[in-house]
Amino acid sequence: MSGAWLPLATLATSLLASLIIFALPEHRHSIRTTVNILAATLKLALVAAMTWGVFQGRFYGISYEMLPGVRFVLRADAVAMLFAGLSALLWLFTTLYAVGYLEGSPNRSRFFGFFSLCVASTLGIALAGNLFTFFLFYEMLTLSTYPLVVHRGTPKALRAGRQYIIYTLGGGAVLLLGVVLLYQLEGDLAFRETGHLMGSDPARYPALIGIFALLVAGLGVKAALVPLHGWLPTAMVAPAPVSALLHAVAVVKAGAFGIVRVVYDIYGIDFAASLGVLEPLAWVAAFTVIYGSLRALWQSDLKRRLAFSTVSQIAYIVLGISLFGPLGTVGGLVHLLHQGIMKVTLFFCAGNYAETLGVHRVDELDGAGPRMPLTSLAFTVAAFGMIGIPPLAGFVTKWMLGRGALAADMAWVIPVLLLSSLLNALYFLPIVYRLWFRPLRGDWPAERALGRLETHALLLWPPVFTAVLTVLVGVLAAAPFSPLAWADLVALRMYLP
Amino acid sequence: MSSLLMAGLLFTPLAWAVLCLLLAFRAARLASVIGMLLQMALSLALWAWVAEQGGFFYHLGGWAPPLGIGLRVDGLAVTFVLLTALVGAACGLHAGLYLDPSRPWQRYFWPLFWMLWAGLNAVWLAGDLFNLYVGLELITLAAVGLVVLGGAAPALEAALRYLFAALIGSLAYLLGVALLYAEFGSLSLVGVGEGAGSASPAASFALLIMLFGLAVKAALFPGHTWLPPAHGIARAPVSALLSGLVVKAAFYVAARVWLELGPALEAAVVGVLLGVAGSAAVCWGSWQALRQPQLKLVVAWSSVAQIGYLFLLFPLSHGVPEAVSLQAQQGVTLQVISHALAKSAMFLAAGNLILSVRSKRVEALAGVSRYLPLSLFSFGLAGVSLMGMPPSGGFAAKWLLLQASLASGQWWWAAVLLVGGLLAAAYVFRIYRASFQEVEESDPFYHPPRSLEIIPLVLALLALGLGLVAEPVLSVLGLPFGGEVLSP
Amino acid sequence: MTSALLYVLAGALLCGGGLAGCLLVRHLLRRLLAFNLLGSGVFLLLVGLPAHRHGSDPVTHALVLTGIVVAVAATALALVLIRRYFHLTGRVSLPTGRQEDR
Amino acid sequence: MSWAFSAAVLLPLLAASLVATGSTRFLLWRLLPWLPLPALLLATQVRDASVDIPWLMLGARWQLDTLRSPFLLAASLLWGGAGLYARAVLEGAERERWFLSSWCLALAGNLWLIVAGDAVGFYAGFALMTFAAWGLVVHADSPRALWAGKVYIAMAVLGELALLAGLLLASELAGGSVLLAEMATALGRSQQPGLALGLLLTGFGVKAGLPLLHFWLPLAHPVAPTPASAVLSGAMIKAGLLGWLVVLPLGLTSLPAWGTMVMALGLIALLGAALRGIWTREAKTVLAWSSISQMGLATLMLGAVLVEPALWWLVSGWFGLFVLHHGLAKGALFLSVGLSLPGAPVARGLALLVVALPALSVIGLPLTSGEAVKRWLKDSVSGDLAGAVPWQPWLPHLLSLSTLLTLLLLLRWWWLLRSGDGSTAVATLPWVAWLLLAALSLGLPLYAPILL
Repeated sequence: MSGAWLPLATLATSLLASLIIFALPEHRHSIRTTVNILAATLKLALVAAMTWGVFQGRFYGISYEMLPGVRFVLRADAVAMLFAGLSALLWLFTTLYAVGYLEGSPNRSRFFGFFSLCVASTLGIALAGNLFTFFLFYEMLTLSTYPLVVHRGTPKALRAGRQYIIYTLGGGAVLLLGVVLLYQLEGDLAFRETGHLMGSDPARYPALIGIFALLVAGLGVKAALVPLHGWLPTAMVAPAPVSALLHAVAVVKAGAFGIVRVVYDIYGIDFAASLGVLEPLAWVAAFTVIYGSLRALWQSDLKRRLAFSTVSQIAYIVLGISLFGPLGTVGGLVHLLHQGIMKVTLFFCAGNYAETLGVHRVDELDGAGPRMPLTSLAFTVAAFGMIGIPPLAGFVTKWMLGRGALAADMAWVIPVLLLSSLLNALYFLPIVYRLWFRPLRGDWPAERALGRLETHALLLWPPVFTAVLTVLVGVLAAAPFSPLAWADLVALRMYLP
Repeated sequence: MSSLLMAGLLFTPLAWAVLCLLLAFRAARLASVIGMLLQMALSLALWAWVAEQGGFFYHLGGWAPPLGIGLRVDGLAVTFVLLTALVGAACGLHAGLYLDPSRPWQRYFWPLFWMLWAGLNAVWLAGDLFNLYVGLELITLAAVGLVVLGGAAPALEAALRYLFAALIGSLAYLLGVALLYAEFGSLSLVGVGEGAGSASPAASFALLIMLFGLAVKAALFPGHTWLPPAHGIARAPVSALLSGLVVKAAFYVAARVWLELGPALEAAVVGVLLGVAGSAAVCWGSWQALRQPQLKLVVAWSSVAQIGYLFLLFPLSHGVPEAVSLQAQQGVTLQVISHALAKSAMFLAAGNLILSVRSKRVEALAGVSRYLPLSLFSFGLAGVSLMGMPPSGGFAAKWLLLQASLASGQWWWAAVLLVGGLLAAAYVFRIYRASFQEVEESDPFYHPPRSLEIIPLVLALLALGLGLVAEPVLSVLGLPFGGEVLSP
Repeated sequence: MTSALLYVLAGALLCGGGLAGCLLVRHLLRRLLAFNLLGSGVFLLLVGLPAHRHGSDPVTHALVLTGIVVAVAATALALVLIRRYFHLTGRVSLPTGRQEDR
Repeated sequence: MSWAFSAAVLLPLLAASLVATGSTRFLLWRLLPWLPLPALLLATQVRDASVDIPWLMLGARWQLDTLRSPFLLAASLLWGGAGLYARAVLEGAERERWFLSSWCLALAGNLWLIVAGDAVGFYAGFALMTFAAWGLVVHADSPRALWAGKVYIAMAVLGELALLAGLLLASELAGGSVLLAEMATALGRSQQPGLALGLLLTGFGVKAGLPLLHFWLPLAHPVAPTPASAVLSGAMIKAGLLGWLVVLPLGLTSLPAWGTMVMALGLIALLGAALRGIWTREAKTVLAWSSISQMGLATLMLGAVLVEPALWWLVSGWFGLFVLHHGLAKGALFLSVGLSLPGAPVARGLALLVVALPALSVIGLPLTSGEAVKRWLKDSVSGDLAGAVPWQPWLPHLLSLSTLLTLLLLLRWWWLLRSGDGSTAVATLPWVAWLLLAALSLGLPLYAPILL
């Protein structure tokens, strides 16, 4: 019986938490924080238990018929736990950070309600057992993130929200069309370890290619592949914890994770390769990698620069997926985790600078190092991780992607990786330089003393911890329970017939 | 046992109507609450009875159909009865708290309310065409009365416009009934269905007129002009009842007739025509909803758009394999149920918002999300179902309709569904945008009693939850009439 | 060519006239009258057609009776509304002007 | 055994954290010269050791063998002496924290890459050293320093990207293994290692100052503080050389084309750099050009080995000797530039003579380590084993020409030193540090055979 209740319990924790928080009146801060943190830790424990179970090979899942012919299926398999683990872990930090960040601002009940609703849908996406359930949570994620994007209520935020909705709902409609067509053609939407479209007769190949294009386009909106990435930089107007969770973990990863599911568990990597759809996907991803980094170069606003960096980094995952072969998969999947950890740190630090010093632009960062040493150190570590300097997490991904590209004899990917690392260096090093090596010019735009340390305790420790995590994940890459080992396990299960 | 249920469903509302006529507002309200509970119990009992026994015919008073009133109960009818009980009870309770007894004419709300309920039950359970006509008329007169209740000149004007449109519609329907009776010599739907095989062109002409009349009463695109002012100006609970149930009654009759007669008479052209009109309704309704400055008019125009979806049933159930037609029927029924729940929730929530914001305009909603989270939340949840986003009932309906349209090869309806969903999102998010605007000064709004906000929330949650329990609902819905005849 | 056919033709004529009146006339009372014409036409058809086909049929008589009751009720309601509308606005026809929510 | 390796690398890394507060900085200044001590002990005590750590990064390995221990020895001695000098000159100077953190991180990176047996560890140490050295180069924070820093970081990043690509290709050839030894053998066995070799050569070439990749060197040295440029020239440049020795398939296959090209580059560096250095106006820049030219020697030898694999077993010891010789001598020369010479004419003349001693070793006068290095090179290149080495008859003459040019170069340096402003107060500690390095350099012929 334990097989069924664990996934449900994981979802229920944040659903319940969001209901309680919605019901809480605005002034009950302490209760709301305890509910938040309790739910986050409980969820982390549940996900850890499930991960351990899945590692042992136990089955967790539940399925019931929701619509005639279509079932609502939750299933915890290896790749699901990869994404669920990431979301649960980073949600704990982001909640702590958000509590500190939103001290004294209005609408916190509404914020934390939708915040936990958003993570519930992210976990739903991770645990979905078939494309129908995936779509269900995919759309719920869109709805629960809109109020977070427009949380500040300023005209700018509302405009960003509008653009966000146009992109994501448009993508959702295209994805729905793809799912319905696939169901019409194949009649079966379940995720199976090595995909199940191998057997379909060749007459349907053009249709299947068309459907693949629709599915990837729908998912590409959230994965911010180039033509569809417009919403991400403008959504940076949201508060820092929202950009941290959404644009480093939940929303963008949902898109990339969707593509992983479609390529591996619906089409199957060999069938997708034989269809010839991986090559164009690799081109789009490669173009996004370069375009994202190029655009990031000229952004003067810190968070917009990080946003474009996210656009480029997510395309790494898609690039890894489209490299036919276990190495490429491992590269893509492990970057799913590494990018999350590194990007969350960067957004936390950006939030700290904005909240404590009132600094939003890159050229206002001069001399921030000595003023906020721990935050700047965390930023530097994460920045070097993004550039791909060993022994940090980013290097492991680039190494795996490089090896995967060579194994899949798509050697043209290596110059793309190198050019992107160069561009990463070009837009991160100047920031590190300004932080540490430039003296302070005049005083800070809006300096606020937030507690004994350089800033509020809840704002300071999350980024420091995630920075330490970046180093640990990189240094202990080959250790048994590291993300890389888990990605190997996933790739192993995917490529075994 | 079943006779008790049937009598209860048809006659108690009429009895309550007369009773409320004699009482003052507050006493009538108390009586109505009891009545509503009774109705709810009866509907649930009938639903449970049909769920395990299956559908049956029922002759009122024991007289056979040609003379006596033959009622017909099947899965579809009983589900709609339960739906009426749910939405009716909610709107009644809300009206009890929302309407201000001191204003003139308000005490006549309850009699008209019960009349409407009786008419609705009569239409759902009617077995023959003429009963449907009587039921429709009863609904129309009660509805017009409710629209104009205590209203000023604009309400009167809207009511007159509504009355004339509805009367023309029902007379056209009656003309159709007359021609069909002349053709087949029987009024009962089943009888007409069997005789349809050897039909002459006159029968298809009759069908055309009937459908035209019903389309006008259901405010399908060309004949929709009366709906927005009527639903926009009426009191919130009234417009909830109108948009949620009254409009559906005309569509229910049209669907029944079409499913019985349509396949036999080669009326494919009519089906496509209605489908095109439906699509036009979706686009025009949503476009207008985007441009309305007043909140209730936005919701009214949204009804015009959502009704367009229902009429997609006609092209999708004609000249297609049986399985596809069944899928289309299930889809449309889910759409009807989820729209009824969601739209009534939206109208009630809009009423609450207007009550507390003290202005009908959308822009006045700024800062609502901060001070009135509950009513905005129920409005939002209803919006989710209207947009057809998972896990709502609207999504389940959209999924089934998409399946049906793709399976039947008429892929263009799928395009309409997807575009419609996006347009619905456009006008729903327009309201969110307005409400998320931040307001500096302190709380400027009037806070209505908590219970007033709970009712739309319950309805919205039902619409949302419908998606998750779509399968059981559809299984009951599929129950056919069954052969045996039950008499008292 | 039974006499019933004569009624059927009259009924058809009445229906045509009534329908035209309902749609085209602006004055409310005249529209109401046109509506009653249309109703009577339909009732004539309702009785005439079956009579023409296979002799007099009691069912149609019952139907017409109910129909007439309903028509009377509808007309009464319309009259009350029109009178109230006239009392409030002094107009006898609905404003046609470009209704922004046409 | 692995704790010894870890201690050598982690001590300077952890010391960097002492930069935070004033009091700990005082302690760090005292500790600075002793930071390379564990590495020194490791270099002297341990002859041949290899420790595998499967869970670290992608499967790490600490390795120390006859090839690496001289590098470790040279580096630790040089960093120690320069550290002592730095404490004397830079303690209490402004941007002290900046210097200390860069110094410690660069030292940690340098030691890490020497003892790393796996490509990931090597690349990590290499990157850490490169970015930390950038801190030293721009320490003066003057426009000229910033420009030198920009050029340095641009070339360094490009070099590292080429290196990453090269290591990736080599690792792919080696079937995914990250161990340098296996990569070298794989490169030796593969049919067309061209691309990987090219990338690795350029990657390490940037650091080792190959012609056309050397632009940052003459810019960076003059702006860096004196101990930093000593270390930069003495130990950090050698990292490029170590990289070649460890990754390239030396002694496995004959690569005539690549070998000839490398030898040509070596010769260009040897002669061209010396020529170019003669008319520069600053003492440190002259020494920078001299470093480039001396590195030309090592490149020449490397090219010879690439052409004639059999040479490798003969000359593998040569590189160790070269590193020790050039590292210590060049370090001493750089330190002497910063020394304060006594005012009185006689004392000044005497001091200038003493200071010139290490220069003699670099030129290669008899009885000095420089002469031993040159002779060993001459014998091996023109010896019977090196049959296939191109321009064989010409090499001895070219080498003697290089000795002459180096003589002129260092004379130029000496003359610039002489015309420097004679300051009065003579600080003893810098002289002690210089003396330490000079003695070690001059004494090399005595203790080298024992250690190598």
